[in-house]
Amino acid sequence: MEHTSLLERILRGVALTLVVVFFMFPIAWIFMMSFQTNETILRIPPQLIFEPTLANYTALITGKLVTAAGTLDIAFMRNLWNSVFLSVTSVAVSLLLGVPAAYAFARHKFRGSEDIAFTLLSFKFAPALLVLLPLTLYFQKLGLANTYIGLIWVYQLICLPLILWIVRGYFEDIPADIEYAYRIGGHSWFATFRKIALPLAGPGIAAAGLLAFIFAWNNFVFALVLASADKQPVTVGALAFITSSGIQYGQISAAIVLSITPTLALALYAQRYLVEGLSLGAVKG
Amino acid sequence: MASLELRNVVKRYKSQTVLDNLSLTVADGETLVLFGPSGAGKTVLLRLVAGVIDPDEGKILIGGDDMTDVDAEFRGIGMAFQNFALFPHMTAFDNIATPLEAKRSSQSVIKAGVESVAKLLKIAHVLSHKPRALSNGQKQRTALARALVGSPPLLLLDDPLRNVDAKLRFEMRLELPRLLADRGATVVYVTQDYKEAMALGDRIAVMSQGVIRQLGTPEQIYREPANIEIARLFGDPTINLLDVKPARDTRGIYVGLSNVQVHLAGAYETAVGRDCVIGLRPEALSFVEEGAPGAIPVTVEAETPLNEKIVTLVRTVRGREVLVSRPAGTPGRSEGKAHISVDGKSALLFDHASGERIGSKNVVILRNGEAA
Amino acid sequence: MTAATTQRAGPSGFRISKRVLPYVLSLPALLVCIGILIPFLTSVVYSFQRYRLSQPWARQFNWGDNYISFFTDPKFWNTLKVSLLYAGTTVVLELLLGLAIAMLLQKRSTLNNFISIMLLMPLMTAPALAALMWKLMTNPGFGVLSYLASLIGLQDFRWASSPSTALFTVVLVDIWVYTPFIMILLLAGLRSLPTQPFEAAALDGVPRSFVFFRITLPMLTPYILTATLFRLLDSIQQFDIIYAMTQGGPGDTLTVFQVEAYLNFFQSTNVGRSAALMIILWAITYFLSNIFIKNWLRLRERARGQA
Amino acid sequence: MHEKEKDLIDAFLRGQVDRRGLIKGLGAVGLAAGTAGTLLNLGQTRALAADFDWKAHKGKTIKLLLNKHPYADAMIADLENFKQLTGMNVVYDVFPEDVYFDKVTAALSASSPEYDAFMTGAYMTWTYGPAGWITDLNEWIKDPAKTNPNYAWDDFLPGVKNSCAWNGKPGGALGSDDAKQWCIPWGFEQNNITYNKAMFDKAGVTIPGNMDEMVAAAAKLTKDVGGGVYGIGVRGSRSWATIHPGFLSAYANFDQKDLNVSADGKLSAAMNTAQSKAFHKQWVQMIQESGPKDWSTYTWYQVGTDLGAGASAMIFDADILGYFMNGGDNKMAGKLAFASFKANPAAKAPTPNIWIWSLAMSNFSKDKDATWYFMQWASGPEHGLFGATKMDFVNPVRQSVWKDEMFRDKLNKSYPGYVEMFDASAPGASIKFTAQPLFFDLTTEWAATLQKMVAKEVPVDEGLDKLAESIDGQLKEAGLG
Repeated sequence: MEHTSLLERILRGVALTLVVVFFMFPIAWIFMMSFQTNETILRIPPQLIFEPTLANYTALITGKLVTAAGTLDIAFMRNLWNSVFLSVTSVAVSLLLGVPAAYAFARHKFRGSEDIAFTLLSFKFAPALLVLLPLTLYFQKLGLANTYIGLIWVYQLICLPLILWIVRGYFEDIPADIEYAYRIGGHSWFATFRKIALPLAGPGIAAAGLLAFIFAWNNFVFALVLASADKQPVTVGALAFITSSGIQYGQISAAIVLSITPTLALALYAQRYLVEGLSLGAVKG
Repeated sequence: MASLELRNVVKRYKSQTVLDNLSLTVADGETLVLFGPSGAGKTVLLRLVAGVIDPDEGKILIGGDDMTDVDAEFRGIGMAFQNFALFPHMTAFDNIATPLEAKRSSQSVIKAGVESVAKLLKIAHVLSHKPRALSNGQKQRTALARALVGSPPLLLLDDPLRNVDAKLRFEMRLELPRLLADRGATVVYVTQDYKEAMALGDRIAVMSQGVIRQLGTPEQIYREPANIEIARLFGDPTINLLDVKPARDTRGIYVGLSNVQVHLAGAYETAVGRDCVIGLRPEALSFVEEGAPGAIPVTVEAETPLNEKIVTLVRTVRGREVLVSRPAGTPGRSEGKAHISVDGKSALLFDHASGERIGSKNVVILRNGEAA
Repeated sequence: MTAATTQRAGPSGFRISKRVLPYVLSLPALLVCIGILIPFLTSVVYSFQRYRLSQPWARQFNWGDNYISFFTDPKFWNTLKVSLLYAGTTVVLELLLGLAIAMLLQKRSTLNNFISIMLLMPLMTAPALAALMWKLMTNPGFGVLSYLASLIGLQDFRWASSPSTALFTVVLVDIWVYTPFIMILLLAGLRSLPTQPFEAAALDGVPRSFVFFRITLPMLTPYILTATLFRLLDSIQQFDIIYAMTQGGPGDTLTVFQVEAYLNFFQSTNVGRSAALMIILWAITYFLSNIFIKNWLRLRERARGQA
Repeated sequence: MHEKEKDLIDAFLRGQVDRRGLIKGLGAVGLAAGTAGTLLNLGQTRALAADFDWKAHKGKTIKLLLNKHPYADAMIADLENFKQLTGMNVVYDVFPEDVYFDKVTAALSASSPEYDAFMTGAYMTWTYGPAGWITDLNEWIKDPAKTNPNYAWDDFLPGVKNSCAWNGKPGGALGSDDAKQWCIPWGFEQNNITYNKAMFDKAGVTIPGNMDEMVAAAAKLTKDVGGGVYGIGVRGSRSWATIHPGFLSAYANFDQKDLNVSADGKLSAAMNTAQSKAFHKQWVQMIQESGPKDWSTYTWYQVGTDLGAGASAMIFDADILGYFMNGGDNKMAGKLAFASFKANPAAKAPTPNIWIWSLAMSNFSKDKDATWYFMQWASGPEHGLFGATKMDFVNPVRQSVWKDEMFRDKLNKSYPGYVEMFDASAPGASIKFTAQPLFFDLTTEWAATLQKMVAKEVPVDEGLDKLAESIDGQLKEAGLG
């Protein structure tokens, strides 16, 4: 694989540059808009030169937004906190429930295992709208309406199937012999799961966890329908800048930047897991 | 005590029967080699014994105790895998230490145990490496060390030399018997290499298609293979197999080979007049001068040295190809016309239709799980 | 004391039977999801009712009427067509693009790792907000993309507002948001492939295209299937991007299932019809994922057979 | 109170600082806008307390569901006064406009008792009322024991008030004698012209007086202003919101209707008349020639943004949209002007269709009497005046507020033509739709048809015939036709 010609390397470089430009240009543009007000954002034709302002970030962080129709109170930081809390706990619960289940499906071909696995996946088919209305009714009866617990439960619809099926694939890719070797060495199934299966599938779990986190983070319809304003995530919060007196593009951009930041930090922190694949180099040759 | 006994074990995968009503006993301290082609069920058998898969029927006893429903970790077994199955996220030291950790040994005991077995296997200098930094030979020794370190009374070795290079395999083949004997453990050793089987086994069980075809000492398997298949698997170069129809004359039972009557020593009465296959080990054939008794005229086609032997491919007048082997340095012919003679006493006779050897004596044939 | 006797003392301690263990492991997850199944069944009941929130007195079972009416409704067939077209186009393009990017980034290096994380940023942008930004960027006056398009001669490119380019535009946004999802899964897959076959092929001088089609692709297929399956499930249920960009227009160009179901539910409050639409969508996804899972399992089985 | 704050408020009262400056200043010293408003309104509250037991529900808490809107902001700014007046507590959830009605539908369809009152549009009550989610407010309005004597129900603009009353029968006239008052109007929008005066001058265009002139003016503006500026901004997204502003206002001016109501109460489509077709042709032509290029994605926000940023020369949309664009950090702030619009040369006066932000009471409220206390205060004359003069509570629904000189002065000062526009069109302002439960189905389809016409996918005549046919089918299917 090392015998790449110069031409090929150039072509690869060009292709990668195009990819980066396509995916990063809008992000860069949003980033620049986050330092502008509508006055400079809405110019014809659009221009690169502007006088940067921190007003958008100030407004978001202090919770005061000055618009054409006066100063508005905004709860953006509260929304951001809700997003962090909901996503983190939902993914944590999903991992807690989904990883053992994924392990069971990968390692133990038991009666009905495929059916159960498919059923768990099929929750992903249900359009959120389909379950939401009846769910609101049931949640009210159960006292789960407008509670974080209820929301975290519903968020399992997003996180659990994803974690279950991706992690399952990783577990299946670990040669069974490695686990057998550990058990024969005198360790219980749980020790084997903890000391062998979990570390080896670690990158897969991290990747699935991050993806689940992103999807949980981006969701807004669940919280919107099931909870009151103080529990809304950042996705709903950012919509507050679409006001009747105009769309505050600068603030939305800043909101996007702020809302990407925690996820991005998480991804950068976990990057070596995310892009590593299984850490099985030695085993699989 | 760690004898091993399998009683009428059946294992199926979907509709396929992988082990068919198999019974087997391995005595305490004995090394049993499971030999057979891939897909014979050797590895499955090993895993059943180890307890990582469960039999559909039958019982597994270790040291006389029924272990059929006992989890792997309680069976007191050491196992080395063909693909080594090292834990890629642990150093060689930690890999080897895992069975000791399971016993909750103290750190000093673990350290001493690992280092002593590592020294024995000559991997003490790579203990701090992770598997990906080890050579194949070192991986193999690490895997072996891990199986040995806890001094398990029962050792299962699943073709541990398969994935290492020829030189190492040769070395290990010399080292292993001593190593295993020193441990005093009961060993079940799986291999596809007949030389390994011959070198290591107190007894060899030849398996194919989920059944033990023959169980015996290496000598027995070689001299008195139960069928054509086994005869062909043991021996290098492979045995010559020629279609014959034995007949009787005053001197006894003979077969005709290129118009030469070769008389056989053995109880082959039942074979007379039947379609048979004669098995002639290449070393049972030798070059003779023209006119010697029983000399068969042949044409030499090719000659190759093989280890300390020289193997000659010759063609009989009927056009059948035969391999002749002689120790290196002994006289022979490398081209042109020649004559060979057959040692009738060491010839093997098989039924053409069934492939079974005819006139078995001293041979233990196992079929359908019944020990003879 | 021999090792065997020490360890045999073990079974008396905490142990779960081998047969029960997998159920114990998978049941909590199942139970949590089953809770969601009840509202799902309620919705199935709704779909067999004439049920408009604004006409509560007319609520009654009409059995299959909601479904039957779809067959004669050209709008429904348009919805079906557009949904499948949208899902098919996005998934195929994202798969090809995601695979290509993953292969460009396959070699482990700090730069490649960094780029791959950066490329995840579109995925981290909530689709509804991403669509809003794209709407601004494609605005004929203020939009930077419209401006750039005009520089290369596309003076009058109408993006999401013209029936002929609306699908292209929303697909473009979908690709922008979701290709990183496929890319990251395939990158992880590519990097966990064993290296031996590739080294062997390189030594033997096997042509690269052969290596790609005969070694890389087959080995990567389980990952491709997982990624495709999840993308397909999301894509056929796409709402945020389409609704935020075009609300299903212009005309009926982009009235995919979720947009129709949303409008039927939240605006028309025609719960029966909305539920029936979504049940059909559910059935389609069920059918499609069944095919995927079957293939996935088969490939897994085969892969294990080889090992 | 700190000295700085006192000084600021005093300066405001002396007229040295305008309201926005005051609020900015107070914000700078750490005081919320709401608090500032409260301080100003304290005097008024004391006056309110006469002759009515405002403390009857002391200690109770009610919860509101609010849209993120200047009206809600004005109310929140004044809320402390209500709390003091009644001893009640009010909590509220504010949701972004983009998702607000989804939240309302979700909460009400689940019969959630969480919210006692909420903001709504009058159109929505055509669903909420028959669904049994909201309460007929006549019971409270007409009960002197429950409504304070200063409430002055007659003070509401009649067209607006009646537009919020419907007898629940499909096709039933709004404001009929048997009508139920589903909601109380709070603030409303008329659809008229807001234009960029400099651009009009540059292109030499005068304010259009009818549809023909508007088409011509828009075309001339597109051609002559330059810089990519287009002539007229109207909404075009695939939504009911495209139909109800300028489009329906002009349409109604030609005496055209959405639906016919037969003597026996059956509904049928009415938009395929010759006159309607002619109007549609003109409208479509206007968009094709002089509308925004990506018209079919245009909602309230795009129409407003373009006007505020100077991308469009005029809009035919809500007057308060123009009002907002004339302020804030908009490029065109202070450069916009307002005019009423009469599409039909033969018509006597403008007939704008209106959007009414209203307050409705949830049927699931656990204490409706207490909720009504809040509602009558929030829609009362004092708060109306406070909102209109101190906050951006335009357009107020009370005639008394419109007569307030301070309010008129404020408008005249910064919003040229606004008061005249209002005075000219308010008498004819009302909801021009036929009240019926399929409102959203039919208007969405209407908008989709318009999009097809503008994209030239279907000729106007044929499109309208198809639309009428489809609507008749749906009406029949729903048991209305």
